Amino acid sequence: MTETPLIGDLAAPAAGSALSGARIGVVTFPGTLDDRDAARAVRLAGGTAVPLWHAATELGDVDAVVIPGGFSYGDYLRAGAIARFAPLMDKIIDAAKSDAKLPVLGICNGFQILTESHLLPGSMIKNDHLKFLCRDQVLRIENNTTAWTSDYAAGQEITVPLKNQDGQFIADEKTLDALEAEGRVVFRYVGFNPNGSRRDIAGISNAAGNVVGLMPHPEHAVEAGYGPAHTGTDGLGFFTSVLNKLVGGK
Amino acid sequence: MTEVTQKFNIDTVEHAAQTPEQELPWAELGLKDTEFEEIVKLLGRRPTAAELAMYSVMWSEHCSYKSSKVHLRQFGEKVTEKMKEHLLVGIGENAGVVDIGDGWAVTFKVESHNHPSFVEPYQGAATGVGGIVRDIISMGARPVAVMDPLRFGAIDHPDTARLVHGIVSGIGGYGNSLGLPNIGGEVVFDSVYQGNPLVNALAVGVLRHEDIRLANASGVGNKVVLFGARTGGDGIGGASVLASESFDATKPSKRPAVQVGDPFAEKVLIECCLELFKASVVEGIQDLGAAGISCATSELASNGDGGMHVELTKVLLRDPSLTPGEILMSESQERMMAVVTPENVAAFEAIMDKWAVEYSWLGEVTDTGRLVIEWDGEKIVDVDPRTVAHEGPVYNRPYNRPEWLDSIQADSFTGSVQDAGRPQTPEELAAAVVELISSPNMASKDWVTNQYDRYVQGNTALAFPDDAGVVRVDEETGLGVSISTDANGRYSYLDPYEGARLALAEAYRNVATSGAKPLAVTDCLNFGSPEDPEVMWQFAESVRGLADGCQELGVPVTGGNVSLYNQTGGVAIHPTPVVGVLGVFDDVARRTPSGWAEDGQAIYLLGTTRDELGGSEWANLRGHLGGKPPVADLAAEKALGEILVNASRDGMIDAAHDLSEGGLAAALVEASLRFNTGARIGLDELCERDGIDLFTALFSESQARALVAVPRSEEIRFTDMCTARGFAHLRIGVVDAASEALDVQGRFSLPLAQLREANDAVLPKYFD
Amino acid sequence: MPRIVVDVMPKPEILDPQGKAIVGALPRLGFTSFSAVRQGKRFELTVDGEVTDEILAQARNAAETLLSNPVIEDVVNIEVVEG
Amino acid sequence: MPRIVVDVMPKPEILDPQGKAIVGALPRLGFTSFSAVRQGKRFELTVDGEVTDEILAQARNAAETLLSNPVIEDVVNIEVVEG
Ligand SMILES: Nc1ncnc2c1ncn2[C@@H]1O[C@H](COP(=O)(O)OP(=O)(O)O)[C@@H](O)[C@H]1O
Ligand SMILES: [Mg+2]
Repeated sequence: MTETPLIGDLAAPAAGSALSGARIGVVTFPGTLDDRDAARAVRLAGGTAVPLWHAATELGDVDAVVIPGGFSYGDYLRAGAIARFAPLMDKIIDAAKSDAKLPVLGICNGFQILTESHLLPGSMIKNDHLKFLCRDQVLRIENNTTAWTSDYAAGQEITVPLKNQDGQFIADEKTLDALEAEGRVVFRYVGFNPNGSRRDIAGISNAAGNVVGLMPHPEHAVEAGYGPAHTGTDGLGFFTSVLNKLVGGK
Repeated sequence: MTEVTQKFNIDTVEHAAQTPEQELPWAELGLKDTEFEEIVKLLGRRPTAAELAMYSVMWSEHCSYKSSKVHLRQFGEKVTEKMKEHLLVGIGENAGVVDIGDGWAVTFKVESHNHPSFVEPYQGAATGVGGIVRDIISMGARPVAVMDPLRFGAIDHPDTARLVHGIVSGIGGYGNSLGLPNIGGEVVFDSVYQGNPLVNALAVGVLRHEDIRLANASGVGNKVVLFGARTGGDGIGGASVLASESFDATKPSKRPAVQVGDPFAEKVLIECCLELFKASVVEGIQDLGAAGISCATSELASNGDGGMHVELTKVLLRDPSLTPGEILMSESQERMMAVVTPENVAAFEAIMDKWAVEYSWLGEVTDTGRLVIEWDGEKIVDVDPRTVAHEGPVYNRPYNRPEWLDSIQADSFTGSVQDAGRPQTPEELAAAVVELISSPNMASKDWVTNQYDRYVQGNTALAFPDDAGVVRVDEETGLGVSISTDANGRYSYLDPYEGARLALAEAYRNVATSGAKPLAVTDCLNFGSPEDPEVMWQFAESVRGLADGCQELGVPVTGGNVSLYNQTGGVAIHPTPVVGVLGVFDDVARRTPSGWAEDGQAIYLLGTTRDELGGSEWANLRGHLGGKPPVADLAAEKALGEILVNASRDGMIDAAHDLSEGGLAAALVEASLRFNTGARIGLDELCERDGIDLFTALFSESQARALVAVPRSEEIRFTDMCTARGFAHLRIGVVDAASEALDVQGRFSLPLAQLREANDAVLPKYFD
Repeated sequence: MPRIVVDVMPKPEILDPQGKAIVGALPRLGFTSFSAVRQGKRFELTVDGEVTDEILAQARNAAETLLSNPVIEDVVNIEVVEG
Repeated sequence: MPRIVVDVMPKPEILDPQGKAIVGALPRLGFTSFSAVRQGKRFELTVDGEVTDEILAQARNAAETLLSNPVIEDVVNIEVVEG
């Protein structure tokens, strides 16, 4: 007989102190909301979270970057549109495109900022039902070779929270075909398409696989009891993936 | 960065003294003749235009509590020393502060934004959230969650969809953008709220003891600063008579009819205030809400050393055509006022600049005992701030018990015309259960709550549809809090004294059901016009009931809000005292969800069931409102609460759900649907023990009851505890995962899929 | 096919957080010539066939009731665009 | 003071969820003459002083980079409005 899982009980943390040397930057813009949560996820995965301020002109000593969710600059114009022009974004864009291929993960608003920055193709528009929607969402990991998904099995289904108003992923047919052909559709919605996204796409990567963006929130499924009921920690793998890669590759 | 200084025909203090005969539009500003005379007496001359603006808005019902004050005193008078044990800040400040241990404290408060939400549902509801969150920040706390008790007219009324869409998306739009999880609330449909929906918003914040900030201006020479959004003409529509300081009404001004919120500005304000607190650069702080700068300056001054000197042309304006009086009254959102020592000015400015928040230094603290406001060096206000902020009029309004109440109370549901053909056969009872859970009030509220972010901040341990919202306060110790808000307007209509105690009982029970120990209370008292003696009686009775109830349960009221004049066309809403109870967990990991999930666990019903259908959901479905509401037995609530909290702490139960509206039938369905796990239930023993029929067992709304799921290994320990405490408990069934049904044995079996479909379909049917 | 364009703007006296966010961002991108920005909505209603007076009246009516919220917005322009 | 108006519309090939919702709502309100609706944005940029060619070029540039996202939107109109 299993008991109701205790919350905050991390009996089997996924990573040891071996990973704490890896430093993952977490960006804060005015209006960012999930920065503390992303930092907690990095910590729980065993890494060291480094706060990054949008106005900084240097990226500093980080091995990877998470652009968390929220409503940067209120998202009044278009989601992510203003944040994309922050000084720090120039540095992130350069580093992501450089030979070093800085791993970058954009979650929700972070994904929107990455498409506005043209690091990832396509764009997000209003959900087809026009409402903000918060739900526990099943995703399929379609590609487990990216910097952020290597700790999952290909085809694995995970449950993480989804919460947004502008989550409908769109791109023209040619781009969509190319994304599929190149294995760059990294996550797909399973069972229910929550926003009308083309081809059930929940997240994608760039060609090199170091830049990944998705609408759902893995950082909200890293602690039993504080994420989706009865699963809870399915999102931790994003963070252990990149940490293992960083430590392994160093 | 100073704005254009416009030259008006300024009504200075000097001018006022010289022109005692000047006609003033005090009646248009809502002042009674006696109130105006009082102002003249206080000042020893006629007020200036700016002073008139300040007094009129600060002495309004909304700001001065002039009709309710004499009753609200009971919350203070009925508090014992023991109840104050955990109170760090009590009634009177922006929000109360409660000690929850380990150096941590929480502050919470509920407020109304009813009328603005009727006029412009989205912005009205949004700015309601914004306002209550600023109250929490101004205590020095980080806001960590919001809740939204809502009431609408009939679900099928043509105007209801407009209000539901606007209000729900406004609350979500603002709260979600602030990064505050929404962890609970209420949605009630009743035609009494048709032209007068209730939009109450609750916020809770956490802080360390040493971080408590108060709204006072002390330290002569300290600087007064206004920061955040610019000041526009918001919320001064009715005061456009002040558009010309010489009071000629020939120049109508264009002032916004509604206020528009900017959640992004408020989110930045939150972070920037928290940085100010951390750096210890503010001495006192006050949010700007109703009455704007009038309220902030007079309250800060009167709570502090008593004097303040302000230059009003320094205020940054969005609309440069505003007059001094209008600037004082403006209710533009997302603004704060702080008191800063001269040494900290630079540090303060650095933090503002980091967050790109605009600010302007308005003046300084003095020891003159006067609030002096100048416009370009000319004195336009010179008042004793206490007379503005705290010593406004107090009314002892007449009240009397409505004559109609006796006949209403005599008309009990059992035996009424509407009770004819009471469901009895298994088929009828099964149909009745389905009818109940697909009624607007008992239907799933997912359509609403799915529009709210419940995950942000990563500390939400329970939220809808559980009995209470639970958030972790401290990651290291696992300290957490639990909150529920409740009210039942029908109960209060039948008996306002009992109704308030019942609202308290339910919120208390919900918090205990989640596993937390109840500690403190906030309330939002929504009523009709205080000028109607019958409404005033309902109000007086409700306050008396709530104050008595708090005393019986040993939980103090720490703050709240009164909303009067909720009526349309002379017809008042049901008295609706929304009560929020806050509880604490030593270890939030022990929180109890409201549904069972483990096959084979025993299901117990705690408490006694009586024939109590007055004001019930079932009677409501049959169009009956009469009789007496259920009895509020607060001693039993307390005993039940202790059992639930102990059982949770010691791991004796894995699920608990309280019984409230809809009785046992609703609770069984909800506990089964929570994790899609069925149960086998037998009710014959219960009917026999309590001397009731099966219908009453299912639909009565007797209080102090809960369902719990007990692991087999814990049954003896659990029942021993109930026995030792002399609390009625009965094993009524077992969790049966394989059945995928709610099976009331020997009577009926309802597949969970059917129940889910019936429960889920209602709101989408009306609102999608 | 002809379209009727309806332009809706926030009332001048009402706070426009969107315009405010944009006016804050423009100088950071080197666009320094704009002292204020307001953001409104533009609707294009397609008409099958000719735009009669009656249809234009419908558009006007729709603009005032559905497309704008008269409490906070003004319909600033309605015009017919061919093609 | 003169303003520069910038109109941005969703690209024709992109399904516009807001336009779709409006086109669904119109007939329910008795407006039956419109076969399609698209919702875009209208920006009004205030210029202190005269609108020079240079300022107009700035506005064009801002419209293409910040005010619209070329993946999903087109700038359909830029014009100067006096007063
Ligand atoms: N407007 C709302 N906002 C957030 N949560 C809500 C709202 N309305 C209802 N809920 C949630 O739905 C659940 C069921 O509500 P209700 O039946 O009123 O609970 P209870 O009877 O336990 O007080 C609770 O978790 C409550 O917090
Ligand atoms: Mg409950």
